[in-house]
Amino acid sequence: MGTEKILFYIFATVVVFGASMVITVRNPVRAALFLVLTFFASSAIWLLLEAEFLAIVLVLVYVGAVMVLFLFVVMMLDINLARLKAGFISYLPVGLGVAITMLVIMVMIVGPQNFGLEEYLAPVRHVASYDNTRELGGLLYTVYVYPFEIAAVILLVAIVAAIVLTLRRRPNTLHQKPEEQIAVKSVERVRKVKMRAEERK
Amino acid sequence: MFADWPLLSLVIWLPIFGGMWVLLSGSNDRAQYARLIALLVSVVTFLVSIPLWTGFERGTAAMQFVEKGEQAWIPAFNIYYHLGIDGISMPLILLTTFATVLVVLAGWKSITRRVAQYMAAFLIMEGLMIGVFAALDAALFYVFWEAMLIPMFLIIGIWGGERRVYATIKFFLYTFAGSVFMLVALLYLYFQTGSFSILDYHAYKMDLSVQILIFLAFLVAFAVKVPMWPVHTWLPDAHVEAPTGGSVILAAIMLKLGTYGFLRFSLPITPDASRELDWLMIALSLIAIVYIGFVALVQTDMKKLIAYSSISHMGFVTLGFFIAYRIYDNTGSYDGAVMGLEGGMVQMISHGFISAAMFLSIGVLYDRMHSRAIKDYGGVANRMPIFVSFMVLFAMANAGLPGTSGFVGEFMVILSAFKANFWYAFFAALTLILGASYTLWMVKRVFFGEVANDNVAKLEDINKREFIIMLVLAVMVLLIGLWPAPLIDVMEATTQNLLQQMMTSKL
Amino acid sequence: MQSIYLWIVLAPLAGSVIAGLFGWKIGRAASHWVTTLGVGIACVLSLYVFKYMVFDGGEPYNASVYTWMVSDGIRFEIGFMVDKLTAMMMAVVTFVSLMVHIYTIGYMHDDPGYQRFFSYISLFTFSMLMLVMSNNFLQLFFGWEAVGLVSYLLIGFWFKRESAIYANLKAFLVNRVGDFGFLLGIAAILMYFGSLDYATVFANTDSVRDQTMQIFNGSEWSVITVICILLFIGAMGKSAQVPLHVWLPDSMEGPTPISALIHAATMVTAGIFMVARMSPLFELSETALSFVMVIGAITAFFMGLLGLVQNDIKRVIAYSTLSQLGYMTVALGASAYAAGIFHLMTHAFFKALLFLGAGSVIIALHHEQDIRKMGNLRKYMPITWITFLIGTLALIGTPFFAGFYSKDSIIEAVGHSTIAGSSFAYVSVLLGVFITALYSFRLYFIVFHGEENIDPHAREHLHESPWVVTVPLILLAIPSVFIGYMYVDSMAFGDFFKGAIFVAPEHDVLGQLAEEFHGAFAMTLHAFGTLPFWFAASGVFVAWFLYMKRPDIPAMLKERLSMVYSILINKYGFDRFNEVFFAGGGRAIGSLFWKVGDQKLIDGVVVNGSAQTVGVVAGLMRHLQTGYLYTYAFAMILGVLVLLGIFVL
Amino acid sequence: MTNFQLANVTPAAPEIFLLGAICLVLVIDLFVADKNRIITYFLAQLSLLMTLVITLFTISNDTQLAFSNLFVRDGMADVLKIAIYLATFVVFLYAKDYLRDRDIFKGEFYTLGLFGVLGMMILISAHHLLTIYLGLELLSLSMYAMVALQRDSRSSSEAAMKYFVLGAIASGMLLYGMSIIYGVTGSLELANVASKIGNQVPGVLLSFGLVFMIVGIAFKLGAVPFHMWLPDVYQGAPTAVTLYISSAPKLAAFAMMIRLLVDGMMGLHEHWQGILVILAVLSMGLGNLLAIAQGNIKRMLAYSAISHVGFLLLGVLTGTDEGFATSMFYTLAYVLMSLGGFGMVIMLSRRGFEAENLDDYKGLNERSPWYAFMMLILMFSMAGVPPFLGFWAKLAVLEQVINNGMLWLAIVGVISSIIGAFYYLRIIKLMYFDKAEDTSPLSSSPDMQVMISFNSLAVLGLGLFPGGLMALCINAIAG
Amino acid sequence: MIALSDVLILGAILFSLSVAGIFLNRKNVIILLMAIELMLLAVNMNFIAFAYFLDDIAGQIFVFFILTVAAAEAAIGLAILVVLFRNRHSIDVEDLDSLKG
Repeated sequence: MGTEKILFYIFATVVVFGASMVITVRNPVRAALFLVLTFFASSAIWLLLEAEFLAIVLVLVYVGAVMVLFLFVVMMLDINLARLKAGFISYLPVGLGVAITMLVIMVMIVGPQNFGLEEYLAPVRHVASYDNTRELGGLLYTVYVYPFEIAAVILLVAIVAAIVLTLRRRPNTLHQKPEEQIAVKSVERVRKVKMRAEERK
Repeated sequence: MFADWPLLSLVIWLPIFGGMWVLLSGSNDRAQYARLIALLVSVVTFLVSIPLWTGFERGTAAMQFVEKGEQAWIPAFNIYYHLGIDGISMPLILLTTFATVLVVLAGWKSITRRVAQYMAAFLIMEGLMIGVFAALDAALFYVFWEAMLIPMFLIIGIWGGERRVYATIKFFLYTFAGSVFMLVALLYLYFQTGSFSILDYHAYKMDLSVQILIFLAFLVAFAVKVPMWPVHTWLPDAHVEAPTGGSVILAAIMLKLGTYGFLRFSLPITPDASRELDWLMIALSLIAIVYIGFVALVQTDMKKLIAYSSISHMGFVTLGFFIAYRIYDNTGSYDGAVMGLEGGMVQMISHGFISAAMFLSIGVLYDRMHSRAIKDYGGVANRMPIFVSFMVLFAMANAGLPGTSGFVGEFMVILSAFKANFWYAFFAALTLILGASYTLWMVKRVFFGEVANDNVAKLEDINKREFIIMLVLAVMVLLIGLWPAPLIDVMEATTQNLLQQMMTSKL
Repeated sequence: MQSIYLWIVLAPLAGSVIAGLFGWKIGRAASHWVTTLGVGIACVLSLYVFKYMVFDGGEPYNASVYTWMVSDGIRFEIGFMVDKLTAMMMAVVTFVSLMVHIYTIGYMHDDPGYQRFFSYISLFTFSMLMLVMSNNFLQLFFGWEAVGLVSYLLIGFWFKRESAIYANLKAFLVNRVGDFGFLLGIAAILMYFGSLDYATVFANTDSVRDQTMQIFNGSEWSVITVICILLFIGAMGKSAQVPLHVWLPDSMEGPTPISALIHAATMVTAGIFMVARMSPLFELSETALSFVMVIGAITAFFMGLLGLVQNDIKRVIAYSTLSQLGYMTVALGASAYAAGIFHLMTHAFFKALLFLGAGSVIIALHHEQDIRKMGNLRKYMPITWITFLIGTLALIGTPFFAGFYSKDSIIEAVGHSTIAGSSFAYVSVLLGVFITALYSFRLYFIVFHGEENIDPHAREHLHESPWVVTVPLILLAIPSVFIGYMYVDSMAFGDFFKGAIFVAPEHDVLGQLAEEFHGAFAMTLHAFGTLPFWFAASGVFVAWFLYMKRPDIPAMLKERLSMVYSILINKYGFDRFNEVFFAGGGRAIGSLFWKVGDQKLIDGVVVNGSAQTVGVVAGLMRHLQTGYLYTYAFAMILGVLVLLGIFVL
Repeated sequence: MTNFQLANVTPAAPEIFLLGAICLVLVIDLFVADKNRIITYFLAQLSLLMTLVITLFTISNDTQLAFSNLFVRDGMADVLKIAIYLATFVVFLYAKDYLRDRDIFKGEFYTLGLFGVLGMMILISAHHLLTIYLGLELLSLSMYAMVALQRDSRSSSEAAMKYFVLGAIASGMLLYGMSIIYGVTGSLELANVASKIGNQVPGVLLSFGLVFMIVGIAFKLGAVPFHMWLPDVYQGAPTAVTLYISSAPKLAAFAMMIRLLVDGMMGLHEHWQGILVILAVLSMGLGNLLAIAQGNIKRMLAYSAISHVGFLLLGVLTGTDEGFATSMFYTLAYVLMSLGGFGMVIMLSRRGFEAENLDDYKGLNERSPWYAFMMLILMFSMAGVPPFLGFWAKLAVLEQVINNGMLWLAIVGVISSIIGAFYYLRIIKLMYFDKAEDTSPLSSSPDMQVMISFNSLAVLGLGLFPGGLMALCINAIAG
Repeated sequence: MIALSDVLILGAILFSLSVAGIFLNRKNVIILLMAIELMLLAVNMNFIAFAYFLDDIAGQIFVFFILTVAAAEAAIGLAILVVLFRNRHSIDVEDLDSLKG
């Protein structure tokens, strides 16, 4: 058993542990943090699998952006945590049963008899000069330019959607309209009133 | 002179487009306008259909007035717009055009709500029904066959009686359920022959087991339509709730579609299965005649009674169609089989007139009394002598009195059935007693006796319009009864040919 | 000749159509004129035909008028076959019909349905002529049913009367039972002879006589026997033989003229005529003949008995008609077709006479039919009285009167017959003679003699009927007296019906009798020494004794023999049995089929049941869609698992 | 980095144009005041029409690949795309008044809708698992947002959430399946996948991946048991959005199925046929059954959609070109009918009143015979009664099923359609046989009236002359 | 050496855990969203493993796009969540039951 394998098992254990905690902890903030842990461990495994760029992206994008977003929303929404875990135990057997059945079936397929080392020899490691990021970048902007553009559109949609769903102007909130403030002219604001002087008594 | 005209298309599409015209042009405040257009359209259609009779070449079994598009209607399925008639379908087409005129007249006054829609529904249905009779392409046939349900569904549902919704949905689902199995059978045949041409199906050879499956699929569709016991229970409900015109069309034409289907599909396409399963058909026919006869006896609703009587009479039709093989088994020859077939066909036509007449008569009463219950009547003859004279004639025809059309078909079928088996004829002939019992018992309770109540006392005899309807029907009933030869002449060659097809094994 | 025949049938039809369709317009007088004229033409022409056939020795006529239809290679035609049998029937029918037309002018004078009535009886004449003149079974059946229809219409002529419309329905339905058999018989004929033409059928009897058919599994029946019995069932219905007789007494609900015309003289004899016409077939089956004879004998005797207890003047005569029809049937069974037909003819005249006489009494008493409210009418209505007496004498078989010759021939013939049941029949007809005399003279004495029990109100207006009524009575009385004497020679014992009626040599009882026959006069003289005469005489005497001399005895008998009386007054329970068993049973079966079969099983269980099942299942299934996300997710995962389980593992 | 050529982008011209147009609309919409939002509407419609025109120009007879084989343009793509433009055009038209009445007449509806169209186009033209995934996500994300568009509606946000979660699970499964297929075949390009399947052994691995991928397809189509989102979303979403969801995306889902199963995994036909049989039977049965129990017309139509999906699967599972063509025909027919059906719901609705309950259709014939008749056409067509288009669709797929020796499946189909007929009839019953409770006259803009009449009459007209459309589908699949 | 099956089994475990999470979690929609992220992670794990063992970078490209889309998806999911919360003041899964039947 080589180092790689040991490392893999360690990280895999962390991944599994983290994932289990994500779905079982009571507090969503903690769940998010465990998810971060899971991602970290996963990114380590990815490094083992020579996906350096993606491992970094995973940490950057997920941990850095998505999880923050999650946490932000969790914080923003005033959720009553007391109610959150009630009844969890009663569904556990069924849930576990389904999950384990699923797992058993999947392992029977993806297990060593189909994907073991006999079937799939571990590839030769790339030489040190191999640059995963360059490799990916080269493909992304040439062969995969079409999906790349689509991904851009998807992000655009996400922006539009997020805005249209969450942006709202409450009708009775007080907010400034700078453009109107700037654009005023004196004639619109100042009214000259001509008054007759009071007669002296 | 009409030989080159697309007469069949004309009689199909004239009423359909006429119906559209009525639908679009008549609103409720212009009811009279709608009626007039409808009458015009129906009369013109009838006139156009007459050359089909006069120009019909007797003595040949070939399809006539054939219209077939150069190009397929739906090339993907090899479906053609293919029309043609023979001695089986031609009289039925005339019956349809004829009955529609009567129906338009019959609804003249009694329909006051949504007149344009009512008339349009009937006209469109007329075209569709003729389409069924004229189609020589199975897919085209099926389209007409199913499309016809729509106007009927609406007619019963909109202008019907109290339980109209139950009745009309039952009607629709029953018939729809039946016909989808036919669709499966047709698709199977298409798969086998690569064509939807009915005539191709006639020539196509099949194994017995396949034939039996196809036969059963057809049977479900046609038996529901005829209707045969035990899939008949939609009919009494539909009839009772339908407006008069709806009942007339149902009884006079729609039921014939089922028996027509047997002639056009079941017998020639699956002759061996017909031979194999003729016991079933005969048993069901006899059950229809006897069982339903008894059921009709105890009805308290006039329309229901006539509806049941229709089922019973249609039993003769199916009996006549399916005894051929037994005749052969019994006597060793097919002599008499043609008479059975023709008897069934004459019964179809005759029942068209008689049931139309009966339902129209009951409609005349219903218009005045708004009741169909026998117990609400009594002594109508005191107030409506002319009407009752007609009614008694029609009742007698319904009871199969010689000299009326009702006799001819029954007579031929009984004569033919005797050749197959004494007991077939015995049970079939029971209708002489049963038919007279239920019909005349009703006549007695409704028309004779002292004036039963104040409502009856206020009745007025039929008006000119009703008189003309009755008179025309009476003439037809008597004409066929006294001289059926012309009618049978047109059928003879086709029937002989049909028998040939039935006799020829396809195994 | 064809045009003459056509005129004979079409003239009454035309009269009927005109009176029926346009009667409301042309008025009452025109209606009776046009119909009477039509029937008159038919009568005159019929008499001419009769003369042509009988005296001029004209050839029988057999030709078709038009082809009704051709199906399956078989021609069904409408045509005429006129021979002496037909000619005689035509003459009788048209003559009686004419009399009835004339009579009706008086009888129905005040009735609102005057035109309708004339239309009906003319239509009846037409139908009856079509029946007797037919040359094939189809047309025979046409006429058969057509006369049934007219009978239906006429019995229910007064459609307001509950009893009348009950009676006409009953009459039609009972007749339909007969027609049921008749139609099957026709079907059998077509099957075995391949034609419905009389001539063809009769010509081919040899090829069929030995054929058998199976009706029940395992038992072979002679085809001819089956055919004959089926046909005779038809005759039983029309000619009111037991047990299909029940309609005839009730049919007296109709106006009296039609009782005379239809239910006594003509229509009811159609069955007799038909069997005689079919003699070439019947002769081939002794079984059938025995059957015919026994049925006839039962009818002749037992129906006569019922006449004894009736108090309705028309019903007494109706039962007498039943009984006389039984005589005719017995004659047929004994192969004495000629005697049967002969009796048919004489009976037509005197029974029509009796009915019309009874009708005369009834209108005179303002539609009173109960004989207990009559009495001593001879004082008021001499012509009616005399003619009625003549009719009665003819009926009981008084020598020199018409009925004597025909009835005596029948009794003699039955006596000579050797087929099974003939001895029973002989006893029946002999006793029947006594019974006939008894009830006939009971009626006569009570109505025309005895003490007056007439409603005082009615008596004020009591007088002899007008001439339109009495003239037919007189005209009918004449043949009632003479016709038997005139024709016994040729009809009963001669070869009058040669060619029309076929008798197998071994059955030829009349032939044997003919050898002992030495003319009508000798026969008459001989009669005074025979049993029938003394039976009749004693019947008359008993009637006189019981109803003139000691009117208390019948009342006493009624009490002493209350059981017998109640059986008789209930007509042996036939009506009740039919009412309960057939009518009630039919309705019960109908209800069962309808309520249980159609509504409960088919509609309830199958149709609505499946619809409800679908509805219920749908209602249950929709709860699967809980609305909870995890259920949905669970369903998806489960779906994946199942698919994996099926398609991967 | 080899054989990369960007020059060949003409086949993708419609997509490119539409993207540009969307951006333009998006930007212009920013400067349009609420009361002038109609401008956005017109621009969106214009974009669609222009895209249509461009698509017509790009049509050619042969199959064209572009973008390094990630993109394919063929007959099916052309037909489906055009159908999608038209369907979306109609959706926008129907939706206009509805949105305005509910104060959600926003530019985003149109931009998101157009993004969805773009997603569908990508999906249809996908020739690579990646493009399939991206197209699907583009479409899905747009639709999630659209469902939630009516922000103050409890039910629409609930629907959006359910849709989102389940959709994400489904795409997760799809991805898992893709990953397995990728692992087994070593390629993501459909043509390569197909060729590998032909000569590679491990069938069980392939079908393992296949099952997961089919979940994705089935979810998108709404086939039982992956249909659970569908009734809730149809009901909860604003009707305008339901209209959108129920129409064009079905075409895209169909295309996705064809791309994946036929273009990519035809070699596994025997495997996926069995799966589709199960899905089809369950969908037809359960869809029709549950539709009966509904009182909300949108929900009823949702279940009806499920049953139609069952039917359209029948054609595909035969695995023949004719079968695919008939399924395509069925899908087109369904989209046309669905547009009409939900269009009628929109038409009967008005400010403050959603014509969602079946009872709202009572007596429509008295209120407006013409539109009652239009609805009648649609309902009978959905029930599969001739002479309407829906009948031919059913006939075609049944014929294919029988042709391939699966008679029993055809019988299951017809029996389920008998059950199905009942609830369509119930609508007609309400419209024609019952008295109106609400007698207010129908109010809708003329363009809507014309379009909905045209829509229904098209169902009738194509029912009378279905040959053209059928030939079109056959050519599209074959060519 | 790390075997392909090891990584795939890890993916399978992650996948199953996420499935269990979706099913078990009945109170908090956010956890559902996280479970979905886990599912995508499982898929990514698969792709990367295959990419590594097939020595084909296309798998990594795919993961790149999955990550991108997942981010967009998360944004929209959270946006919907916010809308939901505003409407209902709850993100309890069991409260999402007004549409059913």
